[in-house]
Amino acid sequence: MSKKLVLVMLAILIAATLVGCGTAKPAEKQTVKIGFIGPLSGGGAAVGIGAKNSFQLKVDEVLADGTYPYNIVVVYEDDASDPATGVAAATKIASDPDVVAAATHWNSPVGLATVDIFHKYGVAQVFWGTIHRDIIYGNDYKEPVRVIPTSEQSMELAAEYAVKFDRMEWVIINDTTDYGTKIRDEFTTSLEKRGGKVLEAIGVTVGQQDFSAVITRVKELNPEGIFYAGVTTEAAGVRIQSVKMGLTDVIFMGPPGIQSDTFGEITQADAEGTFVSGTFDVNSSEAGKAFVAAYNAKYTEPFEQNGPYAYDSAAIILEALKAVGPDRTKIVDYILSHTFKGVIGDIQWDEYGQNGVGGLTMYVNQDQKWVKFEDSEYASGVRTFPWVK
Amino acid sequence: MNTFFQLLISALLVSSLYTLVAVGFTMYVGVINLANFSHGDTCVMGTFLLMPLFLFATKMGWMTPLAGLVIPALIILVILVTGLWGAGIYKILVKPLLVAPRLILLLASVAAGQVIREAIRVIYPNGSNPQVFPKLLPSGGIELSGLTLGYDSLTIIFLTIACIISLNFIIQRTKMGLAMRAVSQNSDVSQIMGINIEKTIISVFILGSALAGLAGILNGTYYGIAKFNLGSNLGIKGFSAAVIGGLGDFQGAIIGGVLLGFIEVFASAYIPNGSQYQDVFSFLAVIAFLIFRPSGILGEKIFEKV
Amino acid sequence: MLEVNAINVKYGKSIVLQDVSLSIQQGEIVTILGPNGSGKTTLVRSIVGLTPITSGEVNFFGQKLNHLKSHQIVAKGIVVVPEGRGIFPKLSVEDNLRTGYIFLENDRDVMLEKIQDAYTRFPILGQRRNQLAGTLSGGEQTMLAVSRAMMRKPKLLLMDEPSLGLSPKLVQQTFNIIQELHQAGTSILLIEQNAVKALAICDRGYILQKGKVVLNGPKQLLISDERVHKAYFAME
Amino acid sequence: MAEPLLTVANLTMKFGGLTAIDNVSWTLHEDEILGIIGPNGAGKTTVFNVVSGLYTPTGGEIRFRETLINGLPPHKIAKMGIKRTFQQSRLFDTISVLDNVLIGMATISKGIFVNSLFRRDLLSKELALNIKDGLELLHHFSDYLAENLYRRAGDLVPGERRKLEICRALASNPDILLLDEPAAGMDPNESAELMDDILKIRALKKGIGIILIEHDMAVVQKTANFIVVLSYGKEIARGTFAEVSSNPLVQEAYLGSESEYARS
Amino acid sequence: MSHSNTGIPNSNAFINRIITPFLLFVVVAIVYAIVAYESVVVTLLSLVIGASLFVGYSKIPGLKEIIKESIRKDKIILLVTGLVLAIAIPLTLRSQPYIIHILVIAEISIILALGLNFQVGSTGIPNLGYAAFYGVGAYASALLSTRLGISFWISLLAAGFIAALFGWLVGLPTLKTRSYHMALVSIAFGLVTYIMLNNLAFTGGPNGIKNIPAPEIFGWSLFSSIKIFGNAYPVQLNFYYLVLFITLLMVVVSHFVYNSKIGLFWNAVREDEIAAKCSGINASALKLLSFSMGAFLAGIAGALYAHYVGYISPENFNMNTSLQVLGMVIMGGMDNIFGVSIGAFILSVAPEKFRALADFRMLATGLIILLMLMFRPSGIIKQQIRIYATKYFSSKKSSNGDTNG
Repeated sequence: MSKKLVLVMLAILIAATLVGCGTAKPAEKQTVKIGFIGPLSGGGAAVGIGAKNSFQLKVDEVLADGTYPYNIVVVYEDDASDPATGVAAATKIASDPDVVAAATHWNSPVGLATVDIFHKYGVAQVFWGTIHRDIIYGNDYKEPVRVIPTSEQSMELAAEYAVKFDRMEWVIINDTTDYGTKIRDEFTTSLEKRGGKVLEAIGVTVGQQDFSAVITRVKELNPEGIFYAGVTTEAAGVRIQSVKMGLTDVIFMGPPGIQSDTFGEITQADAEGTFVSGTFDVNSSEAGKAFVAAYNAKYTEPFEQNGPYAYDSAAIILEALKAVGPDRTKIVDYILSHTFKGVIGDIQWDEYGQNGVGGLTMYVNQDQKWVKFEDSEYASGVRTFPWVK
Repeated sequence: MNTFFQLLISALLVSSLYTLVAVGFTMYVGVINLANFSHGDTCVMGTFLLMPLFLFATKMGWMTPLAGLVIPALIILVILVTGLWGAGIYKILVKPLLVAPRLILLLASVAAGQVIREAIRVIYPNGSNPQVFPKLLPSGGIELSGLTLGYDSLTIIFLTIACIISLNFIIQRTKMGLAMRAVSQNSDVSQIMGINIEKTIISVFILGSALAGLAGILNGTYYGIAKFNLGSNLGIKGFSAAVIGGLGDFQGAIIGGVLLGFIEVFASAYIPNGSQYQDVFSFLAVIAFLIFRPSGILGEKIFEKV
Repeated sequence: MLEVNAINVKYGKSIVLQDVSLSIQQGEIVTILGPNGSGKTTLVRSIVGLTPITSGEVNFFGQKLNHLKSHQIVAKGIVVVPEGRGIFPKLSVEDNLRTGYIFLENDRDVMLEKIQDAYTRFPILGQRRNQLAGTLSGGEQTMLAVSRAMMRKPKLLLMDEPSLGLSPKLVQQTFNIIQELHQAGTSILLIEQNAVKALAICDRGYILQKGKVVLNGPKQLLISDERVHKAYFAME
Repeated sequence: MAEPLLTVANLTMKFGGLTAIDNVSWTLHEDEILGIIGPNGAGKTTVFNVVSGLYTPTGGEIRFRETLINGLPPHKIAKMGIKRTFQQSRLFDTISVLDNVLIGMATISKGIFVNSLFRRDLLSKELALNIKDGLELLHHFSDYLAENLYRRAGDLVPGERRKLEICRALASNPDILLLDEPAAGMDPNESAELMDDILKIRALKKGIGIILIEHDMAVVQKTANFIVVLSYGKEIARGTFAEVSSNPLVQEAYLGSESEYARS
Repeated sequence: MSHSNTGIPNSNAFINRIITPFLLFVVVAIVYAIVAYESVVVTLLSLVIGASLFVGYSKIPGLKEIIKESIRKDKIILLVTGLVLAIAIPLTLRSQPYIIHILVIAEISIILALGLNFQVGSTGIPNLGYAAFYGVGAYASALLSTRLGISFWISLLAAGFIAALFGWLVGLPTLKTRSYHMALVSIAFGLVTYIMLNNLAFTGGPNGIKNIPAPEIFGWSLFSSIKIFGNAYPVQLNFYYLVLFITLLMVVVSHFVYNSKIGLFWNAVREDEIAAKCSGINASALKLLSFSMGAFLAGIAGALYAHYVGYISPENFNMNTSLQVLGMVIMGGMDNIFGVSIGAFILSVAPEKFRALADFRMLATGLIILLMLMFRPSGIIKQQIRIYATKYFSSKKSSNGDTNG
């Protein structure tokens, strides 16, 4: 019997050595890895793929002339908008000693779950897509910074416009996701700060199709404005059904989550004159226009709202790497202590690592397209809002 | 009063869609005692089949002169395809597993649903995003003392009622319907009476899936939006409706669908903060039914056979 | 007309029928007697293809039935009154009668005529034509089952324990019907537990025990056989 | 005479409009075998279902010794010592012969859960005892079963299935055994063996009362001390086999009219 | 023990001697290659080799018996080496915390799957909302430790018991229902729980709960890494060993329960509830026990997950999770503890290995489950007949000489 035990152990040893031989990887000095995580599958894949392409675009541009001192390999991982998958992806990237920094996530729950992991490994984590406040402000980590503006900033703008149009009584319809509830709370705060009033906030679920009960309630409340806190699919449903049920004389506004051309395509004529307090308008700068041109020349998928932020995230990481070399700690410090020039403007961090500028823009829907309000025919007086009686 | 009628119409619309799904569910349970959890995804398949066909027809320029002809033709085509899909599901998946324990078949249908759902997402361009469903029906509507009755809503309700009536006709009056009813009660005796049981089961699958396809199209038409993952919810709701009505009972499924639609719409309208708990209400209703009247509204109390 | 040649039937690992052979000539009433669980019902099921046969052959007018589906077999003119009457409880009486005809032939006038015949024969069925069959009494259900079987002129009628669970009066009635059918020229294979009744009207009989034919012959032979007597008339 | 084991008084069971058992009364004493006969559909199995607690009777009472057991859940009735077999044998098909018998001994002692984790020695002692008893029981009825302990019950032939079912019911040493048509599907040899088995049960388990539903008159004749004849849920006769079989009502109900056979 | 080899015939002696080491070698090599190598080619190749070996195992006549026999003989050696490997191998993966992370998740999945196996496999209750129990456990533990500052060890147990209580409550209404109805009730409960987790304020709503503290052992947090011989080992390794310990404990508990009368009676209820009742089994109580036991394991798994990752949100416990765990149970083989563990391992490693498939991942998982159901519905390892040790028969058979009990 002891003989058998020896045999077994021997077998394992052979197995382990055979397999173990391959694990040693010769490290190549010139090559440095950077990471990208986003929803490449599942419901959020379109945004994730747009961001991924934008990220790759910047990397390619930087490497194009061959003067960049390092060979760059981008490791793309999928979080599938799912925290558990995201944690695995983050562990994979952050624990890889060759990875020096990463650009991450669209969904806040995923971001909340991974921020600790990147901190544990001291890897710089540049957020191109999550809006939850706590990701940046809920900890004292140096690693995470965020390029995309917070929802607070965005809702301040929305509230400003509400006052501007003299619409003070609002109803919020929010979806019950982290995004919807966050936007709901922040719009409420911003509006009330300016003397406005939220009559009621009504929750709906993602995937819900019939909103007649909600709209009936809204009609009873008789508000001056409806703010939809959520994303495109349900927002479009709410808009279509509220018009159908005769709710035409109120202003309709939403957060960046509905700033997709799909909104106009789905709601068609009903979209006219609705507002979105949206993200950066890429076409407002030369750099932005160049980005759009370069992107469209290379990819067919749209870059969605988050493309420019992912593009700038790549710029930040590559600049830091070039400046201080492949050292995680130095990169973290460098990123946090510098200002970067991106397509969205000059990126400056506050003390927590939140970008202060982000090119927040108010858009109005004109002929099923989101048009910067200042440039629209509504602002110039050519058209009048359909909700003005 | 006005809002009440508005809600009533919404409830009828939601009920229509649930009923169409529930009828298929209940028919499967009736003939081969299978709860087909991929049924909801078959609906979405209908939705996603119509969209490219519509685009194609528009591109070919058939729409402008002949919209009134082309659209019904497309709908019928889609319904046929989903119907055939149903037959395929039976042949490939269900039939080989009929000998296995029912749990296995149930799980297989769940897995099949996932495969359909994911396949739609992956194959359809930009499939993860919400898709614009083409306007098949004229917009506008009838104004009745401040109450708007959209043409599309009316058409959907009308179509559903028409479907239910014709299905009822098929089941109650035709030879095939007689065969279906007979098979659902006693498949052995049915065979002895000369019924081709295989053919009957396949026609049930074709009918059920065709209705699901129609439900998918109507769903898209009414809401104007299509998303790949709507099926799981539709399927569960359809199944719930079928259970409330009494599984295996055709008329029960109609009552169940209507009841579930009304519960959803009215509970979320009249219970404060109800909208975000909409699904909770319907599921609690289902659980209550299962506990207090497990055989459904129309099902009879069955003494356990020993 | 019907010939069953040495068929074997297995359920899983257990043998239900073993080398069973029997035959029926035109115009005969043949009975198969056997206790509960002796394989009688399985025999009926294998003849009409509901239970697959492991080996052996079933021929009907010289045609092999083995690999045909049930509905194809019955289309050849075998009509079955299944065990427990096998009516469809949630179909109306009239729909039940329809099922007897409509899947084999498609002549509306003939069907209506046949339904009318059934109502003439059993007026009670006519009165209850729109009632669900499940609400009928046991005797009425038997009437319905027999009428349904007669919806199409059967070449061979297989009756699986038609007297099961009926009151003596109804049993008598049922056997009268069987005799009537026989006199009208129908060949009948009668499977029964009620040996007295069955032997009274049959021409020949088979005794089935534990899946095997242990005895067969004309009725007098069976009646006088000691074993039959012991098994079925032990009460005396 | 000793107190009765089981007393059924004015038992009635209605399903909706249908009366399956109509005001039936009888008693069962120790060491007695009671036969219940009657044509199919007479309500015999329903009697078992009511006695074993699967149905709650709609009228009358059932007493086990002194205790009223109407409407008690089946597992409680089984635990009190009333075990049954089924007309269509209901074994636990995917588990082994031995396990079927062990389940028949169904006793969950208090604290089994804790014991199964921490006092496994206690359980293994109990198991050893159970297996020993089970084996003995199987050997009494069928050497085949005793030698194929690990065969799936679903793979057994019908005769062995029935024996296993009897063993399962007997495993817990019940006071009353309800046998539902044990001879169904048996040839005369097997029925003869069964009769021996039934008599063996009586010899083996002192004081056990057996109720037997049976179609095979030979079995009834040989084993039952007392017979109750049911027809349409009503009792139409009772007495010894000789008494019952000469009763014209019974012959009418059971065999059809005798005169006819004579006539042909 | 020393003369246990005496009975083996000479001709088979050699094969018998090498078969266990050989098997172990193959299995370890394949598993190691699949888990530790980040290459689709290696993964697929190993899978193909593994699958063909498996087919060979079930198709080649006689082989099955030989292998089964030798596994049975060398059970203790296999267990010991298995344990040694489970402890030793992660040490070689020092530089790949990601793989250790996958292994931790795999361990948690094993606990989860074992719990569901009690319900679906042993008792035959179709539960399609199992993630609810997992979620309740995770939230219970997370809330207890973040809001009340209760230590991990207590909250871990509390999570198990709270989930068990929840399972018992869910079990009550399902007692009266059967098959499809039961499936629907479980779906409904799963979804209602998910919605409630999402909408209630005290669970943190859709944002979930963050900063869940790591377990501490004598004041030492598992979030700090160990240094051995100057080499820092990743923190995942701490969890690996903690979860390994608890998983093994749960496997042993499951094994004991399965092999006690409880397991046997569960089977009886699954096979034929009425016959079980008439045998004196309180079917309702046993079903409730099955619900609670299953939920208990789910609760433990949930607590482990919460404290390992440090953050939970309702998304972790949706319908998809339920289906995934169900897939593990089916794939492994219902009512077979070893099989279910294998199933859990495979289905928690596979999605990570299929990362390369990106968008097709969910499709692939669905297809795998579907194909598995169609071609091998009994799972990788079939439900086994309970074999009792010979010592229980000692009083009966003494002629064969196996009196070593």
